[in-house]
Amino acid sequence: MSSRYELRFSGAGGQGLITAGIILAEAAAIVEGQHAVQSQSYGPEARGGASKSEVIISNEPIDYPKATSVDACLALTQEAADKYAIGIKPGGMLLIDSDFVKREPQGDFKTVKFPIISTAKNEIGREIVANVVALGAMVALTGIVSREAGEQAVIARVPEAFIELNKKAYNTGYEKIKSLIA
Amino acid sequence: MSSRYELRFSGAGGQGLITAGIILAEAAAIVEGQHAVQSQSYGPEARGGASKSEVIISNEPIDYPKATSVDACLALTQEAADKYAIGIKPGGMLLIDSDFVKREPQGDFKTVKFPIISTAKNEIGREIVANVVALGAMVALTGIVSREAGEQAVIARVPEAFIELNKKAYNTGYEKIKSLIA
Amino acid sequence: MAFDYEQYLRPGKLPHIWCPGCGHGIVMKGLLRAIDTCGLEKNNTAIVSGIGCASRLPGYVDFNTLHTAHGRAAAFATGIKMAKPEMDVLVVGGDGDGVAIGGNHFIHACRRNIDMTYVLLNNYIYGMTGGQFSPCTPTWAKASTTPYGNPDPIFDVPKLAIGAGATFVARTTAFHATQIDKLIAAGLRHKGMAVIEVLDDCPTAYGRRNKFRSVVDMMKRLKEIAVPVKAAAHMTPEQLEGKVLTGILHQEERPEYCEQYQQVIARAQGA
Amino acid sequence: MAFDYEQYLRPGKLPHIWCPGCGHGIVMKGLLRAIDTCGLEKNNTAIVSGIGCASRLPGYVDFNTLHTAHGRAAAFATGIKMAKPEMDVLVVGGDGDGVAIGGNHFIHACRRNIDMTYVLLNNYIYGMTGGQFSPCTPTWAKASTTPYGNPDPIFDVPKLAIGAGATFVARTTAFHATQIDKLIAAGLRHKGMAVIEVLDDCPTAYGRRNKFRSVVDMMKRLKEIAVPVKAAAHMTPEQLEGKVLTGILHQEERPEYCEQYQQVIARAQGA
Amino acid sequence: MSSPKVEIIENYCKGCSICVEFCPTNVFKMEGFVAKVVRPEACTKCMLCELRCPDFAVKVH
Amino acid sequence: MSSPKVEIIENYCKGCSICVEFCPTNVFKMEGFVAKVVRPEACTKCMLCELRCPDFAVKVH
Amino acid sequence: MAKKVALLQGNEACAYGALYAGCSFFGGYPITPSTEVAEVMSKELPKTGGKFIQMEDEIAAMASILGASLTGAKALTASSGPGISLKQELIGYACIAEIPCVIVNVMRGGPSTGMPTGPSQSDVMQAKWGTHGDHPAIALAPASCQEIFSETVRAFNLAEIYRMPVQVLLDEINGHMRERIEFPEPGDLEVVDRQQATVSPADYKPFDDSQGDIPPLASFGSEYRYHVTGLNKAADGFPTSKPELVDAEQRRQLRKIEANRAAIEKNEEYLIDDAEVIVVAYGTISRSARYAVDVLRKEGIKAGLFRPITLWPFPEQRMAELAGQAKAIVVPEMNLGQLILEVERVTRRVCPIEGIGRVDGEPITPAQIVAKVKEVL
Amino acid sequence: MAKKVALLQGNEACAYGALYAGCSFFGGYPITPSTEVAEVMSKELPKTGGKFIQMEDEIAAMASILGASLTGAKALTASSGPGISLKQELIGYACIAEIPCVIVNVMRGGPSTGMPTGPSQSDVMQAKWGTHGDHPAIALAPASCQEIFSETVRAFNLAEIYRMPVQVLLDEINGHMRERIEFPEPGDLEVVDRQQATVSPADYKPFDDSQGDIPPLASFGSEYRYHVTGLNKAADGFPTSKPELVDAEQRRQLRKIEANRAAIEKNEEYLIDDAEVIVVAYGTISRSARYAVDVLRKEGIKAGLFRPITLWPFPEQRMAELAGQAKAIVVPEMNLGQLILEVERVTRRVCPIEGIGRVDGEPITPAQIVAKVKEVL
Ligand SMILES: Cc1ncc(C[n+]2csc(CCOP(=O)(O)OP(=O)(O)O)c2C)c(N)n1
Ligand SMILES: Cc1ncc(C[n+]2csc(CCOP(=O)(O)OP(=O)(O)O)c2C)c(N)n1
Ligand code: SF4
Ligand code: SF4
Ligand code: SF4
Ligand code: SF4
Ligand code: SF4
Ligand code: SF4
Ligand SMILES: [Mg+2]
Ligand SMILES: [Mg+2]
Repeated sequence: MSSRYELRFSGAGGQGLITAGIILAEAAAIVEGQHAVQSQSYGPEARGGASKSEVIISNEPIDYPKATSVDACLALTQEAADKYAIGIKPGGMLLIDSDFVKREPQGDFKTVKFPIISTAKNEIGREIVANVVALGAMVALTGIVSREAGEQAVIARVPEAFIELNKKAYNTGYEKIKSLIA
Repeated sequence: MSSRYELRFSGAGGQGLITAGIILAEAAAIVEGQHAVQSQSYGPEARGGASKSEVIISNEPIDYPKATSVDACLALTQEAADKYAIGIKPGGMLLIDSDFVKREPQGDFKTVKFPIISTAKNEIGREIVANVVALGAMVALTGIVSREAGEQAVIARVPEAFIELNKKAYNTGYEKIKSLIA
Repeated sequence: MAFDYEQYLRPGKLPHIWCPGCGHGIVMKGLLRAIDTCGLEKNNTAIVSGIGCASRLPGYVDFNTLHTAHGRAAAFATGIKMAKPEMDVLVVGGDGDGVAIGGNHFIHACRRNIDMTYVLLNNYIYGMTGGQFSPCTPTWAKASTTPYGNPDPIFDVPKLAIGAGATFVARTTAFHATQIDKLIAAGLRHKGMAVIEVLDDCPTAYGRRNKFRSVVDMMKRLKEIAVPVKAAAHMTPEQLEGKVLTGILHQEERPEYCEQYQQVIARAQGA
Repeated sequence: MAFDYEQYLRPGKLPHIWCPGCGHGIVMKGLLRAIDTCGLEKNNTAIVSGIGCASRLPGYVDFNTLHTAHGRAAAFATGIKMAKPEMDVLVVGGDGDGVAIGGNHFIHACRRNIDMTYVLLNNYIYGMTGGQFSPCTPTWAKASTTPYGNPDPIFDVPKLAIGAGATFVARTTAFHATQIDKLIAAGLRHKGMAVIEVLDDCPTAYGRRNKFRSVVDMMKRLKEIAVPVKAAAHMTPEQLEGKVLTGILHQEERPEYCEQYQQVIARAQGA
Repeated sequence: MSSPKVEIIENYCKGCSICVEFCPTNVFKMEGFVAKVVRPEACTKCMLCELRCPDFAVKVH
Repeated sequence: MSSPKVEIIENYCKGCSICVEFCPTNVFKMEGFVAKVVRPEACTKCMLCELRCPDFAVKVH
Repeated sequence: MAKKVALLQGNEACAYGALYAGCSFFGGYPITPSTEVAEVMSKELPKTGGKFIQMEDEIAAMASILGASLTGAKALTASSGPGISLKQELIGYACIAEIPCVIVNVMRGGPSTGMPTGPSQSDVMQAKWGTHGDHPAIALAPASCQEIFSETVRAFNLAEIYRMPVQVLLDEINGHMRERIEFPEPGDLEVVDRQQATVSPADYKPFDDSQGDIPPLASFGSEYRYHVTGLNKAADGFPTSKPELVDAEQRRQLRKIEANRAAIEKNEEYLIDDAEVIVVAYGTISRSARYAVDVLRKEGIKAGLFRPITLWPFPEQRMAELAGQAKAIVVPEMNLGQLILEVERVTRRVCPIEGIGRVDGEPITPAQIVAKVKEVL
Repeated sequence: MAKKVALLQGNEACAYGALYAGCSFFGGYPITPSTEVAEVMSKELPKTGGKFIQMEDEIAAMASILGASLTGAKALTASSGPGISLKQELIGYACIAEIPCVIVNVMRGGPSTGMPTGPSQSDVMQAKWGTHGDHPAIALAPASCQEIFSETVRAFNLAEIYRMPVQVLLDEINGHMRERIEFPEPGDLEVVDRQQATVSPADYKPFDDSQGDIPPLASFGSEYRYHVTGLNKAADGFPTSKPELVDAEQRRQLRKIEANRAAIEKNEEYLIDDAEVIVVAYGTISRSARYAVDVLRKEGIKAGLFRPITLWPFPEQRMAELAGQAKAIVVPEMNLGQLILEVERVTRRVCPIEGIGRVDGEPITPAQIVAKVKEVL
């Protein structure tokens, strides 16, 4: 079968995880010419609650567009971790925001902890780019797209004025994780 | 099979033929306790044009509620005669208003001519009761309900103030035909 | 001197289906005279209706004519006008069609101030279906579904149109035949949503049930109740009791909808 | 001194689903205070809504509550009121629900003058579906379906209600919290159709797109544009430019619909 | 001005009587189900009959 | 009149700042995502915060 | 005979049936050929304090009867094709919110305005599939005026028992034709009233399925207070999108029908035992079919009539059995082939199945059916 | 690669497909999960002088596109269950008046408001039977974003060719998911424009079937003037109730589909040749099915996928053929059994047919299909 690789970004509504998923899918599909599908689930209510965005990347056309067994998962909140870490495949990876996910999900996967939100706030200066920090981190963790492809996709998405900010966020996330897992 | 007997009242919209059909059906079904179905067709347009009302009378429940081969037909206008005399069964009867139906339909049936409208106008004094004159005439012609049953049904239908007028119309129609066919 | 209606009528369609004395024929004639006055071109004119006796009007007249579903005429017409703003678009229809089932499309067309002329033939009854009461049937009048008299208050159609934002609102009656074409012509010339209510009569489904002895009696009533706006200014509330105002009841200038949309296009094209 | 909202709230339903700063919560509180003021009984009160953020209100409050389909609240409510006239019936809902898709039911409820209180939460946007423009979105404002600005003129809801025949029409804003309950209470006491428009804010789907920096900014705007009717009487048209009138805008006495129908019943029973 | 010619197209006329009743100079009369021109000479050419006939049945020249 | 008690139910508060901005005597302050009572003694019991909080999160006793 | 008799139109019989069943609310909007139902209701209801309201359109009419039904009233509306199409969204609402009501559709030619005064049976599939989403459907197709009366009563019973909308399908012919009706005395026909809640108001949940698939529906304005929504909801009536709750609710709603087919389905069989050709017909056209069967039998042809009175749920088991015995099946319908699709499906077409479609505004005649039967044999 | 690529949501791809097809008018009313179609159209249409209008409700939206289409515009609307139910009357109008237009239904859970953000395929039967009266239906169910683009183009082509409304059925999943799209260049995909009238304006009849079943439709505002009605009508567009004319018209309308099945039907077959179990799936769920087929094949089970892209007309002949070869058929649908009924009918159930229904707001997973296939074998 194909090289199907499944990623999940989870957290709370409004944390920009859908955008993170889209950028990753664009990096894969547009920059790198792979196949990619991005999808999301709405919580039970229109607003609030746990939210997730999934990206499937493959060298072949992708059939089932939702995750079946997740290769790598990001969780920014406890609720998201509780709800969405289930589904990580044996040997998969989980990246959690160490400030917000205190009860670490247990399972046959590798968990990487890193204070994503506070990094965005304190090192980049804008909490709003936490999703891009997370994106950089996930790219570093998984290597599913190249660092450059990810950066290019970030640049293509954000308004001119915010390019530098976002590049910094992306690269910070990327490097922090690289050094963590090195 | 049953004693199914089919009558058709035809003319122009507004001539009260539906009412005539209803009264006949009531005479059969309510006064005499036979089975009866009355139905009507609307012309192509909501108003105007040829109109017909059909009554099926039987001693048994009636299946098909429309005429299949008409035992007796009334036509007050040329258009109605042209359109609806077709369908009279061999040996059936056709009653036409001799003032209005100049081209007599041809067929294997007996045609009775009688100036119904002018009788209503001139002998009863109100053209509006032509339908009741016609009803009396059809009862006399067919004998499908008794003279009394028909009269009773007429009385039951019309407002108090018009009972005498309508009785007169009914009986005039009845007697004229009786003497005609005697 | 006789007006040549034939030039605008589809050949072979007369006599029309309307009953003897039905006011709709009178309004149709006024409409054609107004179209003639304003010099509308046949090819460039669309006349849209819903369902009802009044809505049969488009079938007789030689334009682009569209007989839609009950109540939806204004919405179809909006599609035509938006897609081809250079066309002249008229809507005709009954009271039931226009302000019962069609009420929402009617008020939104008024709100948008889209350049259409809506001629509402108000015979205060559902004629086509045999005389059920409409939102314009007088309170306590008889209709086939109000055997004990109609408990419903009526819509004052011009008031509703004004409340919804129409920028030209006028009223007359079928008796006032010379006013019909004048008001419709004024509506056609007005840029924006023009509503012209014409009170007319349905002798068949309304008149008989409500003890009018004849069409002529009904016409006389129309004559009596009509008060021109100007005359009304000098009348007391008592004198105006039971009367309806006729003439142009409201007119204002507001941006027209298709023109507003031209601005959207200009913005989208970076102008 | 704190008002005891809990007595009217269904247990365990808070926090509600509305976004931070959404005006609907403020209006809900006013509604409950008004119900309390008027002494409505829970069992005897029905609160009906359509679909939209505003229409989620009934789910929180402990009455007979009915969350219907988009736009249809007034029609469902009419059925309830006619079937059981002794009940107190309220309708709540958004601008889209009330005067876009629900416009026809809205105007006909006004026409009938049926004894209901309609609280219209006008945040001038379709909040629930993510910010498409509504018939109340200001012209040239931004919405998700007007990327170049909104070409549509707006409904003036009170004017529409008056045009349609409502006998009590009032307006206030979410900023004027103390007025909300007073006006709703006045509407509840009024016999007939009462419409109370409350301008409130949708920071999520309207505010951001239209460059409001915060909920507070939006609230400040509400404060600024509101002019009480009495004050307006002394203001020039220039001064009134961009303002909205608040308070009771219209009140009149007309027979109430269910009472009219009681007469039908009396006639039918030969009284 | 030539003397007016008032005409009724009989198979359009539905006999509503409007022309008959509202002609100021009583030019028409009902005969059976249709209106007839009975006093053409009285016509003042006010045109009201033509305007008000719902059935395109009156023509005044 | 007892001295006013102003209370915020934190898990109802959604942090809209309305109470903070419109309290005439600046009783509240935002802390993170929720409002906090910081100057209860300044409260004049005008009740506006309670009336305007969209989330049933302020109580003034 | 002691019973009151009258010559009534089918539409009138329908209205009187509704009154017999205890209907106290009618919300409508006029449309040919259904209007007589409204006209009778407008006259009769206020006599006993019931309510008749003519709404601004068919959507409002549907909404009004649902509102009324929630107060405990048995509620009726009547319309025809265009109006029924407009009601579709709220028919779905009645399904999901489980609000009893009866909808009469006097079918005319369609689509759209079609032939307002022409008879038709072309809304049969719409009666099952007209609204979006999965939902239960009950639709009855009586044939005679007497049966229109009694099936309207049954429609109310089914609506109240299964807490859902029930459609009565008439057509321009049997809606408008007049037949002798014997008015049943009170008690002659079963009249089922709404099941009352027995739990305490505090414990009441409007969709509590713990006691069975059809929870009792309390009335607005009683001491029971609850919430109703058109969203998927939990037992307490409040919205949910919890997969397991949504799934349970959706399946329960279809089960209301599936598990009770025996109680709901009704059909008539005429000369079926030894029939080689089975004519499957319903409503008005079943009368042509019965006539045709008599004619055929006279000629020695073993024809029989299978007449579903309940079109939905379709009596599929019995139909399948009958197909097993028949050499051919003929399905005359005043449409271009609707119920025949269901006949084909449930019978696996074990024998030839031929339709007779007619959409020209005229009824299918006995002669047409006779001819077709001879053709298939 | 020279082609423009983008990551687009299915709804966005649908809008761009419409634009590619030459759509110049959109009339809509917002509803989740379809709104992105409107949003893209509101942005893109005015750039080229096209018109976007948000109407007061879905009925008006449908009316507006029909009005626009009569002026010659290719016209689109998009909605979801509740809105589609509201449009039913005018969908019938489009059928009878033979006005081309495209209606996108991004399906969500139903009935009624149901689950606005939950995916569903439960409007499949409604797409055929939702409006009253006999009428033709075309409904397409693309699976991927690229196919949504191209099938939307095809929907416009079919609408213009057959002069009728065409529905495109998406669902919350493929409407909202994002995939890589290659934008076809002009000419890459066939775009069919409306057939122009060739007779002189005086001779033009809008429903003149003398040259074939699909008469050319002239535009309002050209030199052709004509009449359109929702009543049954004669060739000249004026109402008629002459039985023979009505009959001819009604049958012609269905014939437009029946006689052109080959040109309209489209389906995909995957590993079908030697398949013992055939999974019949469409839209989003066909992707689960394809995945499942791969898994099953890996395990040595001979599974294949039959994917109707045209749901209506249903590719019944091919389906029947395939049933002949299969040991079993599995039909997974995000509903409680809709298209399966058609599969049952057309195959005569010559082999066991099992459905997988899911209505809890979650998609049917490949694992569910795998399990079911193993169960039926
Ligand atoms: C959706 C729908 N509902 C109802 C009808 C039935 N219907 C046809 S015309 C009409 C009323 C016509 O009244 P009005 O619009 O006042 O016109 P009039 O006949 O009085 O001129 C009605 C209710 C219909 N055709 N379609
Ligand atoms: C028939 C139908 N059409 C459209 C929708 C989608 N819809 C849900 S809420 C809504 C608009 C809500 O706006 P508004 O009524 O102003 O309430 P708000 O959310 O702003 O409070 C729409 C269009 C629907 N649910 N049903
Ligand atoms: S029924 Fe009334 S409205 Fe219709 S044509 Fe006759 S008179 Fe005119
Ligand atoms: S989207 Fe707008 S209206 Fe809806 S809850 Fe949020 S702020 Fe309120
Ligand atoms: S007004 Fe016209 S239709 Fe009426 S009587 Fe005179 S000529 Fe005839
Ligand atoms: S033109 Fe005037 S005067 Fe002459 S016939 Fe007509 S109504 Fe009479
Ligand atoms: S009651 Fe008034 S003064 Fe006290 S905290 Fe609230 S807003 Fe401030
Ligand atoms: S107003 Fe209420 S929700 Fe807003 S910040 Fe204050 S306490 Fe929190
Ligand atoms: Mg009318
Ligand atoms: Mg809103």
